Amino acid sequence: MDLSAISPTLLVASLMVAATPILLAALGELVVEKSGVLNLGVEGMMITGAICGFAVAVETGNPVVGFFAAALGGALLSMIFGVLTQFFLSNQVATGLALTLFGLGLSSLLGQGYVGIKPPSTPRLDLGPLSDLPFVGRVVFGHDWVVYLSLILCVAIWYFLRRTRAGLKLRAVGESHDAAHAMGLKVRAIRLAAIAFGGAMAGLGGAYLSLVRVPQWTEGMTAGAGWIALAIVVFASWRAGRVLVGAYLFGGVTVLQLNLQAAGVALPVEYLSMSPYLITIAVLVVMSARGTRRSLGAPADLGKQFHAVH
Amino acid sequence: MTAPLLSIQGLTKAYPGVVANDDVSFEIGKGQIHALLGENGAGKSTLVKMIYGLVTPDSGRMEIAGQPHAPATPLQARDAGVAMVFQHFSLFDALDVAENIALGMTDPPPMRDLAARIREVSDAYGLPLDPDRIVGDLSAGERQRVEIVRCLLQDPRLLIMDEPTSVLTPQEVEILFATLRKLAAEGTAILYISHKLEEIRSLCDAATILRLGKVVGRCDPRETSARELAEQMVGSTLSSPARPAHTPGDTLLTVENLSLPPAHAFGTPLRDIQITLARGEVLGIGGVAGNGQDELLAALSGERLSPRGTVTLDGSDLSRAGPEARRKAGLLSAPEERLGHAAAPDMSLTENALLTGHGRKGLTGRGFIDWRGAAGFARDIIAAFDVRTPGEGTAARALSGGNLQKFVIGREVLQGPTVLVVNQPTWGVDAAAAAAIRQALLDLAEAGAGVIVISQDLDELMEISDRFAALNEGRLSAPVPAATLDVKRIGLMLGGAHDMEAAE
Amino acid sequence: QDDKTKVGFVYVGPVGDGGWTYEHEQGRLAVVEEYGDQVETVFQESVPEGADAERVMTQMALSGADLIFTTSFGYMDPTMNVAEKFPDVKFEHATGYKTAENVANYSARFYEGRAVQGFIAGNMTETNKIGYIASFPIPEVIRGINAAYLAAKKVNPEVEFNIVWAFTWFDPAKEADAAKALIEQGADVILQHTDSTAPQAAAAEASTDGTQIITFGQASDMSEYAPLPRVSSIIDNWAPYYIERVGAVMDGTWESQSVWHGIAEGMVGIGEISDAVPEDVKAGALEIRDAIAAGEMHPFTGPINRQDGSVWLEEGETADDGTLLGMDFYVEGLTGEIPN
Amino acid sequence: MISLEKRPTPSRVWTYATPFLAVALTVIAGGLMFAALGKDPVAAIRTIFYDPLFDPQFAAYSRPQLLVKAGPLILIATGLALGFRAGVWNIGAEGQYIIGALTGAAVGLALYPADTRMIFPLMVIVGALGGWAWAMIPAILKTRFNTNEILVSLLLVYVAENLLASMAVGRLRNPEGGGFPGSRNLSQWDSAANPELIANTGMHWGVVAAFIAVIFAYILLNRHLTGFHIRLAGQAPRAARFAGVEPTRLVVLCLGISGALAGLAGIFEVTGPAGQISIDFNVGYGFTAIIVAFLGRLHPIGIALAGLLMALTYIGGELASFMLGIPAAAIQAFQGMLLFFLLAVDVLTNYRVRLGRREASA
Ligand SMILES: Nc1ncnc2c1ncn2[C@@H]1O[C@H](COP(=O)(O)OP(=O)(O)OP(=O)(O)O)[C@@H](O)[C@H]1O
Ligand SMILES: Nc1ncnc2c1ncn2[C@@H]1O[C@H](COP(=O)(O)OP(=O)(O)OP(=O)(O)O)[C@@H](O)[C@H]1O
Ligand SMILES: [Mg+2]
Ligand SMILES: [Mg+2]
Repeated sequence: MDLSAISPTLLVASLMVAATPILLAALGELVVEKSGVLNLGVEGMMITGAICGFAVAVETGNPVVGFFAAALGGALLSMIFGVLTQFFLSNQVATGLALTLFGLGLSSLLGQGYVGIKPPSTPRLDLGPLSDLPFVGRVVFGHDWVVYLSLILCVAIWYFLRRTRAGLKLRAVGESHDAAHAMGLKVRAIRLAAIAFGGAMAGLGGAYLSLVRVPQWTEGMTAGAGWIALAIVVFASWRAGRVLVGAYLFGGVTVLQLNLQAAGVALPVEYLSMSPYLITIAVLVVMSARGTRRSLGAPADLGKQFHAVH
Repeated sequence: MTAPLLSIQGLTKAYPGVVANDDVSFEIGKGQIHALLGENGAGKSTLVKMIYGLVTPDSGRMEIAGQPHAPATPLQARDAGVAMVFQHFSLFDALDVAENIALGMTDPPPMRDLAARIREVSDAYGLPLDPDRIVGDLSAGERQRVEIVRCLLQDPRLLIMDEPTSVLTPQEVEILFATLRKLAAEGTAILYISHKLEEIRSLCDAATILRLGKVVGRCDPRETSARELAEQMVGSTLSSPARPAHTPGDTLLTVENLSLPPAHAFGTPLRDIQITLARGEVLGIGGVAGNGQDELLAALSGERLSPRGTVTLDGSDLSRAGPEARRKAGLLSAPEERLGHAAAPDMSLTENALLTGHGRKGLTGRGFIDWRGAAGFARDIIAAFDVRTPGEGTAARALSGGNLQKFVIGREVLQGPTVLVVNQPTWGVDAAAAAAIRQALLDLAEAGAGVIVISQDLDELMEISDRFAALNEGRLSAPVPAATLDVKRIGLMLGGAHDMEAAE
Repeated sequence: QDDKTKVGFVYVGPVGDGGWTYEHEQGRLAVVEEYGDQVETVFQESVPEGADAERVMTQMALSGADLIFTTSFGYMDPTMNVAEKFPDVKFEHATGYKTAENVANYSARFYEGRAVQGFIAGNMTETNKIGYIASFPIPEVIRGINAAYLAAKKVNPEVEFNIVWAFTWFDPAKEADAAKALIEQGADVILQHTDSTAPQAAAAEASTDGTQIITFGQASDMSEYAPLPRVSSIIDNWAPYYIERVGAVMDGTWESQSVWHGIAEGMVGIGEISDAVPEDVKAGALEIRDAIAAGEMHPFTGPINRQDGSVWLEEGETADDGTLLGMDFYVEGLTGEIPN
Repeated sequence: MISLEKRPTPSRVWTYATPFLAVALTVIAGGLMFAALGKDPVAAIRTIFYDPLFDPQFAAYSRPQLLVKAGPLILIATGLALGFRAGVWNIGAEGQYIIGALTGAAVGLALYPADTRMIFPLMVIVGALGGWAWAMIPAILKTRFNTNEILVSLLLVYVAENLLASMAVGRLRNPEGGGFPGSRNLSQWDSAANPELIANTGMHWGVVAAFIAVIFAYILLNRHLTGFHIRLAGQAPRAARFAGVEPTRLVVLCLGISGALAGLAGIFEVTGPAGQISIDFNVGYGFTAIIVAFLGRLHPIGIALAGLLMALTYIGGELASFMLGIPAAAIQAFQGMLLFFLLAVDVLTNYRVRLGRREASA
């Protein structure tokens, strides 16, 4: 066992990378849920984003275009969910699950020509001397642009929800769609927009997996990341800042357990691999034990169907 | 009357099975306070929703100050100078006052300016509000203020109020009326909907009466008696409930030192409640919404348990017994919220009859349900309480509010309770149905049961109670004989001055 | 129906997994190529082990298959069950140990390739730390670790293995994380016994001018990462075997057997050793490969002790297949414990 | 402009007609997809929906297999539906299924090679208890700490999968299996086997249990006060509390029943069709069952039919896959479409579609 072999700098740097896909997807889902919609199809949208981003990046040779396509792909897929739940008033839980099933199938169909290909690389941003600073250099200035984008989006979403009128409308719709409707807000349009945004973010998260974190395309490569993103939204009590904490915590535990193994720490491996889930449950319990619904922040109309009765 | 501000001609709106508004025409002048009257389902809300752009008329036309008015959305209506305080759903509990107000404005100023404006306008009209408070934490009166201030901030030409006073104390009503009169004096037209006819008589300059979607009369409410108004609404003559004199019997229910913490973040605690209820007695409990009515009902119905020895029926301690056990013992109740609390909206009347009736009516054997028996019980209720519905298989949500309320009260009354506790038995119910419900409660007391009526309708309480007590912030005043009360005194009691009064 | 020979393949993963199933699919394509119109092949991908596998095999047999390859260890009992019901259909089960009149089994001696990898790894590591991403603690994987370690240790006594058990065959993100964790802790060679190319990519990413990380392809060649970080690979090459066995069915000479083929028979291929490997090391590696192929060398030749220091193989003794097949211990020098 | 209008009561006709409409729509959309992939759409649809049932070559075998495949789906979905009706969201049935199989198998294997009739029933009981206990974790966390049961039950699936992997290569590994992962084959050990009860029918104890569960759930929901309370709690939670239903008891009851049924499905599967504990012996029944529950509209009879339909698409999909060379992914997407259409057309049951006059607020 050699714990000194674990470098905190590198650990933090790699947990940021490990957490970015779930951070992106969870931020998207946060916005969706804030609008009162529960979309359990994150996994399906992520994997669709993963293949769309991958394929387009390979075809164009440009990862930026790839990320764009991933967002578009995720958003388009999410519109199936949007139309079904908002216009056909289908059950959100079931529709979300079906979306995951469909997304997994669709992505492997789309991805048939892309197995074993190396995507164009998404380099770390070269921030000159800043990147050479000890610790901060690697942790703060040593990443690719998507990591920064995810952090900027986190702040932007916080700002949007808390400080802008559009964000206020979105929260209002999630809080009480009947009241929002009576105020003249377009409940469906707002929810559809939120769902599309959530799809785009999940798509970005998926593309980060296939273009940066792994990077390659393989069927089923999201391997449950979408579900973790969902858990993190609750974990975060529907707050953007805490989504960041949750995603980094989960990424951290995942990376740490592998580092502990690599360092030869004599802990039973199978229990180590359960640890991210067990720790997430433990934190969920602590958070919910403390709060009433209100301090938990769950939107009051989360998952409810809206049908204007006027 | 000056030139009409709003004029409506031949407005018609049909829903499947009902014509909610049938060729409705009337006018409101600048600065006029105009009442819209009608029994439940007469089409009042539908009419004002059309003015506010929430519902599009099938035919007919509207004009505001001579300009055609055909709003497709509330936004357009607001731009035309229309503001509205809703009967239901229009506040967001988890948002703060300023956010709630901003949501109802077309083009709100930045939040900081808005907060200042809220303070300014609310103080100017004597309706002080703190813009930073979370709406869910406000009392009913304060919530009402939020809605009104939201309208006032837009300098409306026409202000619509759909049943605004049901949740206010008489003093708060006075303040509201003063505000409305001031607005009217400044030239704002006000369209006012209420079932409280005395209020309308003291406030409004003109009234339009709807029945089954049609205009059936116009009058000056200041010159028409409440009884005449009601009879125009219903289309027949009304009889007041009979209340024969009686002497109270032995004590049935005692509540001693009942204190409970609030059940949820927006709840009210109960503080040291004392009640004794005698056989044959109707105890009226008044109070403004949000002062512990729901909590008191929950503590009596068994939805919330209380410390041992606090709730006793006929000598047996029920404090730790759940709703079913209390029913078995004879303590029955009917909560305020009809849909979703007293009844399950998507279930049939048969199922809703079973909901509370299965024990006392013997509708189950070893847990297995006797559906035939349940349907029979439902039919009995429908017949005895004149519930208008196609049959016992109809879903509860398909019933109109008044009919469902009759069903809910009937369901409890027909189980022959020892003590019945009802909350807001006639809330939002039209005059005829309300009279029937009150009569049923009086008959029950006459037959020897004890009845507790929790209500915000003081006229109702004065009419049917033997003794009256007031709830304020979870405290219950000592009961006083109803006969000795007048509105001023009740107002003071509701405002929390009952301690002072006791000293008087 | 017609007189075409119908051959079925049951795959555990999608043909697009780029690893295990992908290589079996290449074997099937080779059969088609070889026999053209004389054969008809069918396959079913992503078949879970257990009841679903049994049903897929049965349906294939019902559809008239003459020979069915079942390409995952977990198909063993289902294969035996179905074979019993269809005595006229031949079955070939990969990596198992049961046989019957109409069931053969076949497996590859990947550990031979591991020895070649170990040799290159031991020579090339500068930090003397070699990272190993293992999937599940089963004999196949443990054997590979031991073979690679012994070969590396022989040429570099200082060498140390850091093993991470991923508890998955296939989770690219996790494999990438494992590779990164190992590299961050100083490993400059990554060996993997999981199927995705994620570790290759992670290694490419982590390599800088100062430190070059090297890796080896697993299951398939992964040549898209050559010449660096991938310097060589172990390739599962099922084509020769599949062609041979289909031929045997066609000419009626098929018999049940149990084979464990290695480099010699071509079932285990050593992917091109890239120019990033110094000439002498490359030559040495090829020498080992050829010696193993010729039967002159066995990767497990004594003296070898078990991890606890007890003697496993005496000087000059080579391991018997029985022990190798059930290997559940580390050899001396490896640190850490095998889970369970 | 199209608008929807809530029906006073759900339409009887549409309740029965919508599944057919959905299948018809799926056939069209799926056919287009298959055609786009260059496959014969008619043959593909025929192979998926018709061949497993009526093709002379396959039907005799495939038809009983429908029961084998549908059995665990129906068993789990029936339990889940009770919870969903009550508003208790157990989406971790997959974990309870795994734990049921693990605990049941562990008890059996501990007694190996004893030869007594009692072993199988004992394993079944312990399997049900195992699933129940695993479901009690979210139940207790929910009732004690108000922790969201959706997430806890879901996260526990991953924990269960890790446990399964470690058991399959560790404690439960077959000592005579040459070190290979996986337990002894339980279906080949008479005392523990869950055999086909009537030859060539696919009927095994798990299928029997599924049908008993369906009948039990039907009676519970339609005839028993507890079932009434379950429905009540889901539709109107406050009314349920007013009626005297204890939410805590209901959460424990519903999670318990669904966990126990999932555990049962697990132990029946591992002693029968699957035969042994292996690293990933679970094939997602727990998740698919959620969809089955909704497709069956949370009604026991509906669930039985939905389970069979789902099984048909699996079995027919396999046939289509290897007979026609359609990628497994296309079959998965096809199933997804079927679900979407089934969910979408359900709106006709509860709403009337009105064409024409525009309403301000659609
Ligand atoms: N969205 C709708 N769909 C169908 N029918 C409706 C709808 N809205 C209202 N109605 C019907 O139209 C009629 C008028 O309803 P409205 O709400 O206008 O009555 P109201 O006069 O406001 O009654 P209340 O005094 O109870 O508030 C009623 O019969 C009601 O059932
Ligand atoms: N909600 C109910 N109200 C009245 N009777 C009922 C109810 N539910 C069931 N019953 C009675 O129980 C018997 C069996 O019910 P039924 O078979 O109609 O239920 P179901 O099959 O669940 O209905 P559905 O097919 O609509 O879901 C019927 O004779 C009916 O009278
Ligand atoms: Mg109304
Ligand atoms: Mg109204």
